[in-house]
Amino acid sequence: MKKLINKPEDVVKEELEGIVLAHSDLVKVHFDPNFIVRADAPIKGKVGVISGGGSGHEPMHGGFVGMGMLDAACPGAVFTSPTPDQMLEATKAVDGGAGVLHIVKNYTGDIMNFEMAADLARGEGIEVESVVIDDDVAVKDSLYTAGRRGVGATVLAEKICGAAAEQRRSLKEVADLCRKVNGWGRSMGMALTSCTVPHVGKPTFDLPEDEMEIGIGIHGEPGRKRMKIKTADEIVEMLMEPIITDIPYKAGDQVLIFVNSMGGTPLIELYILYRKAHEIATQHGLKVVRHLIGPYITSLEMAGTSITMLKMDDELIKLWDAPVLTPGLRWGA
Amino acid sequence: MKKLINKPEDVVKEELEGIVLAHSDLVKVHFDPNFIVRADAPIKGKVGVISGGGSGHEPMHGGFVGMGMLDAACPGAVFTSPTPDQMLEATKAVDGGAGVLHIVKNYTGDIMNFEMAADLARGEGIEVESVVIDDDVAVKDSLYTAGRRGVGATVLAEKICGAAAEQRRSLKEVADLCRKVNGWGRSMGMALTSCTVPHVGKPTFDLPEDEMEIGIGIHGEPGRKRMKIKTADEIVEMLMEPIITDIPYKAGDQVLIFVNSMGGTPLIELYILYRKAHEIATQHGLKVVRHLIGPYITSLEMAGTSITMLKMDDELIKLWDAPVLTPGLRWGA
Amino acid sequence: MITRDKVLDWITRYAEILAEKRDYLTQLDAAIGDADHGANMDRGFQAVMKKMPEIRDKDIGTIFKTVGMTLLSTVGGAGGPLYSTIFLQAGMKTTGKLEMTLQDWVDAIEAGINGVKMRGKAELGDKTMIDALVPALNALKQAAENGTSLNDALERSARAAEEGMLATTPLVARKGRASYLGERSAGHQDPGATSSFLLLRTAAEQWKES
Amino acid sequence: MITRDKVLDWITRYAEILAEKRDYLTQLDAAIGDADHGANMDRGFQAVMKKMPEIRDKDIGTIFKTVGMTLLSTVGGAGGPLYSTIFLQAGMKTTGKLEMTLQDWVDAIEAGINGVKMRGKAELGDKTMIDALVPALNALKQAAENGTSLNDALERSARAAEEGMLATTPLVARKGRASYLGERSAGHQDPGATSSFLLLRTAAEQWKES
Ligand SMILES: Nc1ncnc2c1ncn2[C@@H]1O[C@H](COP(=O)(O)OP(=O)(O)O)[C@@H](O)[C@H]1O
Ligand SMILES: Nc1ncnc2c1ncn2[C@@H]1O[C@H](COP(=O)(O)OP(=O)(O)O)[C@@H](O)[C@H]1O
Ligand SMILES: [Mg+2]
Ligand SMILES: [Mg+2]
Ligand SMILES: [Mg+2]
Ligand SMILES: [Mg+2]
Repeated sequence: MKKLINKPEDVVKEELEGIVLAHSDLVKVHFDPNFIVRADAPIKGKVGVISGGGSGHEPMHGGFVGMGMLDAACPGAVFTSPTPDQMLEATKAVDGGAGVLHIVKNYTGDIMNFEMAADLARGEGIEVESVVIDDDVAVKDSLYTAGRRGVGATVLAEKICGAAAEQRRSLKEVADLCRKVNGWGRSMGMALTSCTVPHVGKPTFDLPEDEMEIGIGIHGEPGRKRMKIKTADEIVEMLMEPIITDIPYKAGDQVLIFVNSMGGTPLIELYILYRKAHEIATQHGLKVVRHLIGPYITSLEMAGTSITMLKMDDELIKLWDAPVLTPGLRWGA
Repeated sequence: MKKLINKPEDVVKEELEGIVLAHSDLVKVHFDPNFIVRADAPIKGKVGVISGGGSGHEPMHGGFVGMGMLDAACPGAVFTSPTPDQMLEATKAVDGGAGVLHIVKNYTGDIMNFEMAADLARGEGIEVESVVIDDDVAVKDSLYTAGRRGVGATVLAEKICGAAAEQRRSLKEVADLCRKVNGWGRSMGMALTSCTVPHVGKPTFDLPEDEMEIGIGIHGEPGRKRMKIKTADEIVEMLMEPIITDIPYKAGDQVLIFVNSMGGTPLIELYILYRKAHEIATQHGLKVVRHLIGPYITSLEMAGTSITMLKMDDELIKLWDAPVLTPGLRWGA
Repeated sequence: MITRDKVLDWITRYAEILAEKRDYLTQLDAAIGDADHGANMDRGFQAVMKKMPEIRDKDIGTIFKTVGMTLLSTVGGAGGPLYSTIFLQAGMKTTGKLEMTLQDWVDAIEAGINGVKMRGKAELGDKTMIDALVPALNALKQAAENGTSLNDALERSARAAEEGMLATTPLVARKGRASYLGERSAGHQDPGATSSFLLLRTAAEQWKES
Repeated sequence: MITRDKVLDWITRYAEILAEKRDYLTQLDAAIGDADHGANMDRGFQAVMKKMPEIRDKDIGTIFKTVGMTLLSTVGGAGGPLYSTIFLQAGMKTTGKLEMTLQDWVDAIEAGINGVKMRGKAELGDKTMIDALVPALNALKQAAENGTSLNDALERSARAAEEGMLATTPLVARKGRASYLGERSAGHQDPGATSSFLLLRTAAEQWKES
């Protein structure tokens, strides 16, 4: 296993120690239960926006804690959703009296752990709303399955809801906004290589030199299908087509395009992908009004990409442009 | 070769097309000769700060073009320094009458091409100063060799000189500042994997699963020595020791620590490295006043890291904190 | 009779087995999940072992509830809340008890399994731990009704759990992470069903009366 | 006599050879450099070939200068300015000429090699193209003084370049990217010396008089 780590079991702890040393101006880190919280939390009268999930997706979620985005984030073990006590403590730490929004990615483990945390928090008299993100069109949505995964739209929802909370909107308004983003956002991802979970020590799956996985999630799970590697343009077409036709987005719609690196794919390739994604969106009559390009929701060192498209209206554009000051996302401040 | 690209020979062109579509609010891209220039260039009375080098190091340099950093950047072919005509045209495009600073990384090719460009620009009546960055302590500095390579300190010099130019400092002042940063900055890097140059199609060197290269540059060259992989803490010690003892930095010095990903190493590992680098610096009595953590000067998809330390004084801190608004580095705006 | 000490032995032995089978369970999860089930369960039961000193002399209900709370705050993922639920619910049914009859155990584990059904909403055949737990429970109840011996009843439930576990292999997952693979999930044994089988197999071994 | 057409043939043939040897040169550069020398030289001479129509009927000086300017704006790296210098300097010496005597060629290539020395400041033995070029030049001058035939002189210079190229293998690089490897650069043939040898070998073949 080729990683710059010490003991696999210390990866998350030592990462958090690094975050403390780097970002104490922005965040505080609480250890067991582990959570990262805004240095100035709780903020009286402001809705607290928190999220969490397994580690290995950095900068999501911990890197998005700060002014204009998350009030707290709970990192679980690598690819393992955090436990209810983490979410409960984080919820208490950010409650400024206006209630707390839990942004939950749609995974059985996350759902169950966050549900329990929400129940416990309500038990302690904190108003909690939970919104589940499930934007991954690679997975069929159905009552009889775990449903679609929550992927790239989570990052966009955290930015937009965080901005709304800064405006002192009510818990209900911020939660409705989160549902709106989830309803208007769609994603799909692919992998050129697997990733190696530190405590496992070898790749989760083997991928021959000339093959790729289409429709992967963010936990190194194999995707929907495996096929021979195609060109960047062909791959972007394979990702964009199911996204555009899912909602569907209509000619004239304004959209944000988010081209994400799974961790090991460098920026030079992301621009090549964005170029094609922008071209396809434009051919469909969509107006690309905003973009996000980089490694924001990763799967350890996996080489690959995911594309997320979010339909935008003036409200979302304003909230997207609002100042944000976090270790992982920053502008206007 | 596992890359999200189309034809290898189109990589740089298509990357630039992606940059046009993503960042036309910040930069303009000129094709053959290729260069990226601030949308508002030339700025009357402001020193133009430009740099360039082979592609494959993204976001450096093109991602650093914008307010508070570079006025223009010239991307060569992957790992190949740009040609004099690119630098000449970029120099003309940014000259606002106050002269132009060329920030040159110390590689034979870069030196020769930039020298020719500077001569040509002077021939056209533009005042040009060139400052060579050579901060890589992995390479011995000597009159009889090509000397030390220019690596991580280049990013810091571009930020700091860009801020100084925004303050309308003179060409001489900005150039002196660049020399000061080069004199106070030292770096060293290592690789866990090689990288694959697109037109070559296979890794530049083969590295067994249990070995690493210490003292690499940013062009996929093999390093000074090869050895068995060590823990993150041991590796940081191996990089920090030669850095700290080179200048040497003295107890009480204020420093900026820059932990860089070579492209394939994810953020979670960088924080583990930063944690140890910060600890070592502190043990030496150094005061870590600023940091930069992320993939800023990369070597395609190479897994590995480089650590750069820059001695800071109040002037450098002020210039570091000054607003910057580029695709790759942004704060205060 | 299943004494408190036998319950403690069972939990201790299961923790040992999870440590041994950690990589095996993780590999099963790597094939159709995210390669953490073994590590998660092992981490959780190592934490449980640390709690042992303080629960040694407590009643079975308290022991089960402590195990449940510990798993809840250390395992995470889907496995955490589900295994936690089994022990918390079983704990409710065994409050104050210092030993369990076969019927007590049937009632306890039934409550636990119903808790898993409610939390996870998985049906038999969804390729989850339910596929091991439900058949095991049915076998156990059958045996209890027929008045078969404790040893025999536990052995049958372990066998039923094993069959249920093996039967998950051809299934296409409809719940949990494996469901994302669709057809590709077929041909792999479910990790959670495997850890559940091991739990019941260990009970049969540890609680055998000679 | 080396006619203009022979000069054009030489450049054309060298472009073909670079296309053939592209990967070979790149592999040499991968071992001690950054794996781009083959691609750089090939890109440059493909660009030169595009210029051919407009220089066909020009004098040798103009041809050389056009080649030099084209290489300067298309090759990049260390190789670009250096090969560009060879042709630009040679062009100065051959302005207006429609054919070259052996002595003309000696003067032209000597100017070019001096240009490389000035730009790159490399000495013989630094493991660079200089190690192929300088011996070749000396052989050429020798031959010219001794009044040996053109064929013979060109053959000797190509041989000397080949020996110089092979002699770079054991050397520790002191200039260029390879110098960063220190001792590790020994045991590999220098890519630039190799492309320089090919340049002179091609001249010997193309300019042979029957
Ligand atoms: N809805 C569910 N109901 C019952 N069991 C489930 C459900 N979802 C998943 N499981 C069980 O959990 C196991 C995976 O556990 P684990 O790997 O620890 O969690 P995660 O899938 O979050 O990584 C699966 O093998 C399956 O047996
Ligand atoms: N200072 C120098 N003087 C002469 N030749 C040099 C010098 N530095 C490098 N070279 C030659 O250039 C060759 C490398 O060219 P190339 O790979 O195109 O450039 P780069 O090293 O910039 O990638 C080396 O093999 C060497 O022969
Ligand atoms: Mg998991
Ligand atoms: Mg090069
Ligand atoms: Mg799992
Ligand atoms: Mg080279």
